[in-house]
Amino acid sequence: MAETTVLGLFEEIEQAASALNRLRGEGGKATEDLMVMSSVPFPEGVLESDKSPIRLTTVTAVFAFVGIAFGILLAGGTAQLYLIPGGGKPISPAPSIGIIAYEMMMLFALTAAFIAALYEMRLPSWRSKVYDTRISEGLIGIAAHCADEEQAEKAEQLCRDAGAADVRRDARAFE
Amino acid sequence: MFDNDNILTSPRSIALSVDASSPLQLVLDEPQQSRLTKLRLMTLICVGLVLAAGVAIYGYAYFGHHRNDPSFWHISLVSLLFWIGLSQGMVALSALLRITHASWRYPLNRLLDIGSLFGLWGPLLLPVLVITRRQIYALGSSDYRDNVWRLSGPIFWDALTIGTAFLAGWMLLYLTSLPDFAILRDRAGEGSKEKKFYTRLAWFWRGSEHQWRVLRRAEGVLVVGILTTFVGSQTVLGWDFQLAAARNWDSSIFAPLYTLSSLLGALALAVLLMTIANRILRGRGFFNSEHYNNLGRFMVAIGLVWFYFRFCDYLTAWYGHLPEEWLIQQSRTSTFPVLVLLMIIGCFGAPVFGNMIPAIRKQPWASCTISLLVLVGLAAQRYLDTVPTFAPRYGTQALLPTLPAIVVFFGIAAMFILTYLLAIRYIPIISWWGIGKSQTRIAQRKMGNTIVTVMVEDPPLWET
Amino acid sequence: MPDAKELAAERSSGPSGSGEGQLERDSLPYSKDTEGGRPTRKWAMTIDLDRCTGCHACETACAAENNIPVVGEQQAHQGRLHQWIRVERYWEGSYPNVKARFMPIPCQHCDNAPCEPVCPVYATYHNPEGLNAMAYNRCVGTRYCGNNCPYDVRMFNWFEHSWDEPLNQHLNPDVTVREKGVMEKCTFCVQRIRRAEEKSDAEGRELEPDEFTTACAQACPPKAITFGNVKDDRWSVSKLWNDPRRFRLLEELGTSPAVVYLKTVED
Amino acid sequence: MYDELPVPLTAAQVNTDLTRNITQTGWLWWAILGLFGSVFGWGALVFAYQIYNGMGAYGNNRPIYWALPIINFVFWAGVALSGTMISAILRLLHAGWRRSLTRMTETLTVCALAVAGVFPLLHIGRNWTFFWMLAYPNERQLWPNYKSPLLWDATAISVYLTTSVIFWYSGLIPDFAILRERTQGWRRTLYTVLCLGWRGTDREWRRLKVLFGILTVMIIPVFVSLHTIVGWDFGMSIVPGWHSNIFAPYFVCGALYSGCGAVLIIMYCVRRSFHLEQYILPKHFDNIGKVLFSISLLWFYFFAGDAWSDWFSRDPSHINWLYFMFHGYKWVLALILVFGILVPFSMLAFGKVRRTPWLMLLVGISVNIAMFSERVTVVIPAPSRNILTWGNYTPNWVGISVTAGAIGLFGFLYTLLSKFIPIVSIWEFREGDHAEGLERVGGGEMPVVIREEAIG
Repeated sequence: MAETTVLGLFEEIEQAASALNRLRGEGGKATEDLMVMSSVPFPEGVLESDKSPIRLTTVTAVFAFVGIAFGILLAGGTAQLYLIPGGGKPISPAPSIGIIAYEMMMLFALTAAFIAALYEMRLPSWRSKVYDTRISEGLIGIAAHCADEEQAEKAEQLCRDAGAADVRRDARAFE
Repeated sequence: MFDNDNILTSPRSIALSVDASSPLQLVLDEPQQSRLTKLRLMTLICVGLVLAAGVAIYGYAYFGHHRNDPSFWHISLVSLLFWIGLSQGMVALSALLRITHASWRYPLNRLLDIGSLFGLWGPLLLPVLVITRRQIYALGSSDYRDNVWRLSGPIFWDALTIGTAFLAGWMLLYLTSLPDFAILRDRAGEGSKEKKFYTRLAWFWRGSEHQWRVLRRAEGVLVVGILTTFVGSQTVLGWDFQLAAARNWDSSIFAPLYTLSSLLGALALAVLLMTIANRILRGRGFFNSEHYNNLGRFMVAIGLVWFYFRFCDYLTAWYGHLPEEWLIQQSRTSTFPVLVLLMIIGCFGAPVFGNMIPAIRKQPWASCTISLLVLVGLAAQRYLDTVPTFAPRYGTQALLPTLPAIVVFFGIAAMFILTYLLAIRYIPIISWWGIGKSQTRIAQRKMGNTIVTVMVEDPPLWET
Repeated sequence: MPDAKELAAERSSGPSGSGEGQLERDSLPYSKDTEGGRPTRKWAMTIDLDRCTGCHACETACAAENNIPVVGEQQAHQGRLHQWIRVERYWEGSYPNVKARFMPIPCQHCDNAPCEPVCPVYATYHNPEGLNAMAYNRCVGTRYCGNNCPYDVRMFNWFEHSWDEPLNQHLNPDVTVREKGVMEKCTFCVQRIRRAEEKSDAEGRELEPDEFTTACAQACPPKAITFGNVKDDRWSVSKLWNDPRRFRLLEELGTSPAVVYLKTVED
Repeated sequence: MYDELPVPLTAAQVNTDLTRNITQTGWLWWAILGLFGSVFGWGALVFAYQIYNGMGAYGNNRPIYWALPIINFVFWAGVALSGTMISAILRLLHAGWRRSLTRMTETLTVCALAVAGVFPLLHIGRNWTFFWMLAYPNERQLWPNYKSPLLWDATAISVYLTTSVIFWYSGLIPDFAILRERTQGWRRTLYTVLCLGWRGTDREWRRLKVLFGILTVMIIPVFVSLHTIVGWDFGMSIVPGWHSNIFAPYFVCGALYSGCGAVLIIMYCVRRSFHLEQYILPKHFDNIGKVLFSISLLWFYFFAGDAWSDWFSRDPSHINWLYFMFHGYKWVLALILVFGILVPFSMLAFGKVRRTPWLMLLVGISVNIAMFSERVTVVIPAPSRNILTWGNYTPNWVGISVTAGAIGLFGFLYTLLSKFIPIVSIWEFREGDHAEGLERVGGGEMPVVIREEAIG
């Protein structure tokens, strides 16, 4: 029996939450085998199965420092490569280095945050995966990754019990 | 979508939580003689300091031989302006929290509003410090002596705008205290002095719908008025400098910078007051980490803008390199390097980088340390913006504060503390009705797998 | 009680403030032509206003020497006149006791030139000999330097210029003809400086005092303009440089110009 | 007193309504695109004429080196500022009503910034050498001069453009996923690629929220720095009237002011053209009106403070330009006072006016007329009365054409983009839908909202 995914579609938040809890409890599903899909975000903790750590803030902070270093090299360092005096000002004056370092800090930090977020979301990924177009129309999807037929049937049953509008199987990649 | 149980908490449950019959009783909810003694001792010390400052001003300088000692007069003016700025900033901060509907503002408002009472000292002090000394306003040029009372001079605008700002603050303090005075009135024993006193203060406040509506409308008007007069008075304080003939004070950024600095100081004071209030009102939990968190974040923002204004000031002088501008920047850093460092750490480093980390800004003691640094930084800024201009004329030695000047400095600080100590005897330091109001507006609801906080959306203050 | 102006003056001349001695950048770095780390040359100019008659010969000589385009009446009226040196005329007093005052203004070759740091591409910079140099090829035409020059001596090539026959045959081959869209200004006749240097190098000797001069100085009938190396005491410019009548234009801006004016002596 | 809540809409209805601008194209859209396109085309032709002839085509002269292109640059950079401000600051303040406005204002930023970015290239004398200002060494190993405020400016614009596109695109990903399901043919392919395979898993949403937290907090200093540096372009010079340390915050305020005005215009136009009356409510106009009102006060504070300080000091070298502005530019000044102060103050003070969209459109236009005039008075009078040389500048047909071309380019870009993106953020709107509700309290129903988690 091939691996399959049971996808329960719910209309109400509370139904989805109960299905999620049941799959976790009675279904004995591990966190990484469950997935909530929705077209809108919910307040933190309302419907969550993902527990993986988010390191975006760290990445942003690290790249902010990289940006500062880059800015200092760009504004101060390049001027030292070819010394051209002007206006009675130092070759690499601190205020202008500061300004460029600030801009570069922002550029690096924000770009890094964006790229790191995509990386952590595992996007872009254009492979066909478990999904249902009705999710984008407002249904909440609870996907349970099942190793065998027995598990799948149990998961289907749990979803139906929780009040799913529809339950179906999806053989496409889970993650 | 939400559960149907009512969001409204009954006012009775709030009334029950207020178990004291006088503001001081609320402060000392357990009958502890030692704390009462401590408070009295503090009051005495403050009174002593204020008196010493008065003696210093009159004895040492006014009737003594130091009428022309710049170091003495500058420090007193600097410290007076510092506290005026802070006390107005506190009221403005309170108004700002009201106008933005900050849901956590309620316990804080009264603490901040009381700050405006400091303005009562103004009429006593300002004439002594300003008018008797031609040098003070003249800033070294006696030609300005006659300008003091000219209607078109900044010093007159000072009196006008600072006065108005304080007046607005007092009105807000009194009006928003009315419902609390009424509670005190009703709780005081029949025929007692308190009964009489609070009957006078609270008039016929009954909490009728009409009265509440009028109060709310008045609050709205006053809040807008306070913000306007606050900006106005701080701007005029900045103009005192920027419009002076001394070219190196001709910095158009002083007005917004002073406005902002006052707000920064008010935030620092709010943190300190909150911590003290929390210690006194043990176990009541009026102030929690959310307050520290929010004030800290606010401080980060204001600290950044402070740096922004300062940097603009510096950068324009540095890039343009016009001697008369650049020299003042240089003389600041070369004559008072320690003060410059204190200013930058206090107004920028500590509030921004300290408060940027949530774990630090949520810690009361860390937050208080930062706030103290902020106050030191602001005092350094006042000194740096006022005094180095004299450096070429008087030399550094003449500008270093003397002992009586330091007494005056602490005397004026003691005035501020004394204002508070006296005020909390008669005014509830936490707005009871405010707390009640906040409790009727926020509720917890279950949603999915978590509990969310639900709030009633307030209509804007001016639309009631 | 001194007023603000006096205070500023007092401060800038006081020992504590960074007065003239400090603002003037005596020790310019990165010079190839140095002696013990100090440049041996600083090109400077003195203009004796007492001698200036306002004849505009300097303008004409400059235009001929430096291939300065003639823009025509229409353009000149619109403020696009090209003059690397201009003779400003000021009227003093009222009729009938009117006095005309003339002041030739070339580029002041400031040591703290406000035009230099603002150029995003280093098209204008300070050379070790104290010249405020302009690299036409590098100029992209942001015109920031023109804005920031308090003396308004920077000319922008608003249009492509042409020289009618036979004037195109009269162009100075030593001087670049500037394209439209670049900034230009007085160079202290850098081509003459270089030619003199090459000549002296070829003959294996030092530059002689007053060996050459700029076109404007050469053309000035009353010899109001003196040009030369102010680092060498033998040049006439060095003798005039510290004349008691000296002042510099817009001195309060702290630009430290290399052009010194000598005041008119009143009767 | 409370705003009437909109009738709850179903998710499908919201999806249909908010993708209609993409799925249905009428002749009017083509007409508007053509109109803006031809105006832009004319501007582009005039630009070609300018390249051929030289910068003198604008009628600049010696003391007035900068004119209409720089005025336009400052103006459009200002318009670009508020778009992100509305969505970032309102997000930071947890203002629930932002949800309908974020997308259209972010798009406004992206388009206006693109227009602003064109002008420095257009303004330089040798346009074809613009790349010399980029950060790379030339064949002689010479890098650009980072001491120049113009290069700070170039850096700030590129940083702001990059980050605001990131900000805009991050919000678009979930909406592209919805569009992927709702479109056919080449559009489906396009959106499939653009949505990067978004499925809306909680892993993705959690990251997106954190990402938005970071972007929101950090993009505010970026946009402040942009206009600060635009202000420094002037403030760093020693031209009397420009050399002012208040220019940076003053320019930021001015930019927010004109930008909020532009937001009003965009709100009205989008609402009318895409029939979004259910999504952009009078409440939104009301709130933006209040924001505009407070910014107008702030702007007036800086505007007056700047001139005031120069005027009071009576320093002769500092005041010639001011006299010139009060005399030669009195009509421009009058435009500022009437359209920038009188009209907005008198109209925005009334709740009824703030709730009437077409009146708010007028306010938006009025503010932008005033702010354009304000940029004129900033850029022109000061150098016209420089210390030694005085001059005058009169705009000619080239400058006016290019100014019109800028409006054309902006309109063209915005019209074009509005055909490819949901102009109201679908997911944000629907998120707001389930964060609001009514509760019975005593005798009335009160709107309540879920408090958002703090950002940062």
